[in-house]
Amino acid sequence: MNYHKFDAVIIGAGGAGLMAALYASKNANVAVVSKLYPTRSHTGAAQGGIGAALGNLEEDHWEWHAFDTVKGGDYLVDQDAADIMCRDAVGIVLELEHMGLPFDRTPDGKISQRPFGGHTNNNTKQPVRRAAHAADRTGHMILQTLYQQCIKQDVQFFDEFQFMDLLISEGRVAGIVAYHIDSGELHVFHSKAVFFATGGWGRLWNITSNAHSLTGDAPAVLLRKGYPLEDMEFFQFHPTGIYKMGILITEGVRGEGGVLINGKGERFMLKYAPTIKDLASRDVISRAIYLEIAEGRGINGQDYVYLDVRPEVVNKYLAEDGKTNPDGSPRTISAADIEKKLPDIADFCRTYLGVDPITQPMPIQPTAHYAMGGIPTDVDGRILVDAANTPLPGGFAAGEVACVSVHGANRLGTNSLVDLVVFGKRGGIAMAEYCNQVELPPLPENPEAYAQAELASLMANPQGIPAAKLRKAMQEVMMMNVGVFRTDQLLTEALERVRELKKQFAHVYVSDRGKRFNTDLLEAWELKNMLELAEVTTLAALNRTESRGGHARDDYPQRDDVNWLKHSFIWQEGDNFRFDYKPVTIGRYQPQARVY
Amino acid sequence: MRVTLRIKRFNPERDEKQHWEEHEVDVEPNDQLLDALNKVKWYDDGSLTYRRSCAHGVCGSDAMVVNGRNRLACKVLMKDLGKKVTVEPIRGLPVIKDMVVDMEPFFARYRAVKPYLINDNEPPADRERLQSIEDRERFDDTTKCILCACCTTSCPSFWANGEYVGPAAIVQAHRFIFDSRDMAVHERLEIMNDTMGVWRCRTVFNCVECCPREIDITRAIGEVKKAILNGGVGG
Amino acid sequence: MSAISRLKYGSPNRFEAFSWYFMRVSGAVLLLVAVLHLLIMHVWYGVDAIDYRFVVGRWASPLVQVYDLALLLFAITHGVNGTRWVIDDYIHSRGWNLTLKAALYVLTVIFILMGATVIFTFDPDTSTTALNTVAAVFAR
Amino acid sequence: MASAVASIWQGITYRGKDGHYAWMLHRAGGLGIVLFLFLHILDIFLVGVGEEIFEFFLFIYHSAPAKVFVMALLFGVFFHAFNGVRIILVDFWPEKFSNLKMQRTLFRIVVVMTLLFFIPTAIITVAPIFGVDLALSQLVGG
Ligand SMILES: Cc1cc2nc3c(=O)[nH]c(=O)nc-3n(C[C@H](O)[C@H](O)[C@H](O)COP(=O)(O)OP(=O)(O)OC[C@H]3O[C@@H](n4cnc5c(N)ncnc54)[C@H](O)[C@@H]3O)c2cc1C
Ligand code: HEM
Ligand code: SF4
Ligand code: F3S
Ligand code: FES
Repeated sequence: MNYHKFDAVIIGAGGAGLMAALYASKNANVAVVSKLYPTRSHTGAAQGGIGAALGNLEEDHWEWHAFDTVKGGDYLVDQDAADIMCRDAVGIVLELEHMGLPFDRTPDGKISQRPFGGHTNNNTKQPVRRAAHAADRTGHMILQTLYQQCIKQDVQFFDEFQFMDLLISEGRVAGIVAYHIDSGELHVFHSKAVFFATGGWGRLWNITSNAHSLTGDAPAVLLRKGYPLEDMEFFQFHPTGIYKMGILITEGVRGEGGVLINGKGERFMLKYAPTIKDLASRDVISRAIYLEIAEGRGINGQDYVYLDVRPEVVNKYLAEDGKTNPDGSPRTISAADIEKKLPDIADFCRTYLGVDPITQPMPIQPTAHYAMGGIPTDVDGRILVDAANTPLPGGFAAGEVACVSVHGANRLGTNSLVDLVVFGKRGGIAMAEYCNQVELPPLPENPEAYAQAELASLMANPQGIPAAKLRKAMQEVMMMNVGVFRTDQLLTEALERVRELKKQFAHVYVSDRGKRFNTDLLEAWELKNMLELAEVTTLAALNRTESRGGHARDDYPQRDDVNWLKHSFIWQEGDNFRFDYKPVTIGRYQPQARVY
Repeated sequence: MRVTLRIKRFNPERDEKQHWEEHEVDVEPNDQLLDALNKVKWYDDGSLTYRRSCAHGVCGSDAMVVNGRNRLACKVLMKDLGKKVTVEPIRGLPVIKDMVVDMEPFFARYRAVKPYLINDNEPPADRERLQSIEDRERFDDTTKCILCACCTTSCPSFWANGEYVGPAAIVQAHRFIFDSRDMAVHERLEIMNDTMGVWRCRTVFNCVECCPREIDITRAIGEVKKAILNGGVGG
Repeated sequence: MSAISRLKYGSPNRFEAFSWYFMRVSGAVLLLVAVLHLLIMHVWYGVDAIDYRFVVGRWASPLVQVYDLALLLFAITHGVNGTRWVIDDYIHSRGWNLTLKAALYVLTVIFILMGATVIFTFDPDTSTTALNTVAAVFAR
Repeated sequence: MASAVASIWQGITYRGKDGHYAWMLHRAGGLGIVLFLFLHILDIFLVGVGEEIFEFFLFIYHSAPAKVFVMALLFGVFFHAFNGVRIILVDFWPEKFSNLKMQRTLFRIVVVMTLLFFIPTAIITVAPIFGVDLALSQLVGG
């Protein structure tokens, strides 16, 4: 048996995992296990910015940020958590700067900020410059900076090790089993605590901004082992993905003045969000795009619209809206500004679309983007095993995989990066504290047995269906039926289909029979996880008979605070599923109708 | 459109040596090479192995030699590659399986240049360290690096002598040397001044030609050389 | 894999920087000296005009002597340092690497001496150099 | 040694662009010149030994097959010299010359300059084989 002993193991080396590692390793002996090299985590794809009420360019307050977060989340946000996040955000963004993060600067040398969807001046309701940014590669810089700091602190990494099983003994966490991709061997990590930071599972859908590696392994394993997931029906579709490819075009484009245009050349967001228009929150815009397309106003009647950032167009609308710079002069944008502030976006468009955003509008469509739900945790990253807030001793989680819940029914742009660093840090600190209080639990007997069985069952079929076929079928049905708009009928259909695919999965055949770097095998295992999550996502969506944030039911178009102002927990029990509910923590902000 | 992928295969459990194998696939002109490889892997031969993650050129997983030149498979479109496409692992690092190479020597070089901000002064309590727009601009280019290893593994100097620290590591060093907040310039220049440091760069420009982030690597290396000769970055 | 196992950089060694710099400076000098030499020999006189008399006659002028010495020194130091780089690039076995470089340096010294001896001690009247005068003495 | 051969092979099969080929030529040229330089010192040294042996060397040099090598050498020297200037520019003024656009321009200039110097020199060098003497001193003086 390949055996390692640590105080704690962190799974995932994205923003959340690395932040946790930095803090936990100060007081405990920590290993970071990641299926990718850390710098390849999808945090590096985040573009637009990290929200914090620094007020570097105009008046701002963390309370405003908290309010925007709560409103953006359609009041499903736990307000105590939102307060913590928005308050801590300010200090943490400064801390990131101190670590060396190369933020863009204002003329007086401070961190530069830009407007972002749903972030407002609470008095005027106008967009506020809150997203601290490093060009359009803020996530890349966060990931790099945190990894750099981990190297400085000599954090121990196990790169290209895939988490496969959580070990429990005496009712507490006792470590994990991970698959070493290179050798094909299982490794047992014996530890007092485990921290999940494995990111999202956007690969459930056909059109997605998410990486191939985002397959929800950890939540699926937890689900199989009898732990609940929270608010799984809430998955965000980002309005501006590159047509057919799903590659994200950051909201920062609209922050810089870009506008959405339909097939008739209209700036249609005027209709749907008269006050903040193209910077309304994501669910609102994604639905608006779908409605435009449904009503035949896609470009040339097809299923996409334009995102237009051509200087002449932007300047026309900026003038129309009377936008000004901090010094009062009218705000304008030039081709050079676009190259400077959105270099990667310009590059994506040119590479993948052959479209130059400076002279042509970009064809876009909503793309599966972000999991609001996930592993339930409290504000210190402790995993909760039921709706009564009972923690799992030694279990921690943060980042996209976790549900604190600060994003409620719809996450605001820039808030994920905040979530990663704030709760990654809090979780890391809490975990180190926990490790110093408890003894190492004994290893369960045959710790590798479960993972071994999983692998063996995948290798059992000498022939059969390639995993890719099933995966494609799943992604398509999830896109069509469990996407931006949902109905009872669509969801029921989807559920049937997913269950059928799950059955067929028994016949999946791994054609690479080797041990070393068998990514064929891993892809099959990942599909198993995705099917699991597809099923609970669909079930949870069927279950919630209202429309709220990212969950829009055509057959229940209204938000229903009387029955549904609550988080849903879902358990898998054999072939059945069980729901339970947890009230939303309301603080200063009472639920109101959400208009932008 | 139907294309032939000519792929250099190696399976450590079966093969003694690398060998070529051909696969035909149907692709859209706008498909990425990564899509084409996926088609082979998913529907034809599951043992075809390569790394990938983000699928849009930001994670740096899928560097390979495509038609003789280093590229990211996800950042090159089939229509630009012709009817017959050759795919090989990047050069100068030990091959593990098919396109997968041992990245450890590469990351070891990265770690060797102390890729983190060094500034022992207490930062201001509740605000950022100030930096002018110009000072920030000074090192902007080299912050873009995604550590894909395209550059280092296209560099003849690195092929010739694997001890060379390589362009990627110099890019990382540059990012800190020219950051006005960093206090370890001299220590960093000392590292770069090694026999196997910047002086091994022969201004071949292969690195620049293939950097998917379009970093002016040779320029960055040149600036580091100059800083060493001038004994610092001032002026 | 041994060739790429080195993980530490930054042992103080100023020589590499110097040699790099020197290659550029000497290159610039050679651009004038060596190219001019070529042009004079190949374009102005034409190589076929060169014979014993011609070569011997040139060294009558001290200017030519200095010129040729500069050419000799710069070309050989520049060229040898370049060759050292190439050896360091391709020959990784420590033993071979050092052996080859040692041989290179020995050759360098010998050839500089050979060149300098001819240029400065050649006596057109007796067609002897210091060296074969000495040799003659020994032969006796 | 095996690795040396491998890396040279990699160099040849990699589809680099101008900089890559410039480097190969520069290196090959440099080494070629070094070899010739040693030879040249040797033959000049033999001047001191005696006329006959030196003339023997010249006889070889002036023979037709040797001219092929001399031509290659001439090309090598001119390319190495002008490319050396490009390298110096790129290295000493990175902010001006170390970008792809400049690199291409400089490379083209190097090629043009090399040919500009090489072609006339080559013609003058081979001419004697055909019994013509084009050396400038002859033309001017004659
Ligand atoms: C294109 C794009 C743009 C975005 N832009 C923004 C933005 O501007 N602002 C913002 O706030 N948010 C943005 N987001 C959202 C945000 O980037 C992500 O939600 C966030 O980065 C997730 O971070 P994480 O640390 O939770 O996980 P990730 O960064 O996804 O990392 C997951 C880690 O887990 C590891 N892992 C996964 N499964 C396993 C396993 N089974 N075993 C071992 N390791 C495993 C992976 O290797 C990886 O290291 C964007 C997202 C995308 C896709
Ligand atoms: C005529 C003018 C010359 C110029 C401008 C010149 C310039 C240069 C420069 C700048 C370099 C460094 C290359 C690098 O770092 O990549 C170099 C390398 C070299 N030079 Fe020259 N040089 C000239 C003549 C010569 C001569 C006469 C010789 C031989 C005696 C020579 C032999 C070499 C060798 C062997 C190298 C090493 C090649 C390598 O590392 O790839 N050069 N030259
Ligand atoms: S410098 Fe460019 S090519 Fe080199 S590792 Fe970084 S991104 Fe890749
Ligand atoms: S290819 Fe290599 S030699 Fe220098 S310019 Fe790039 S590092
Ligand atoms: S898959 Fe991320 S760079 Fe290609």
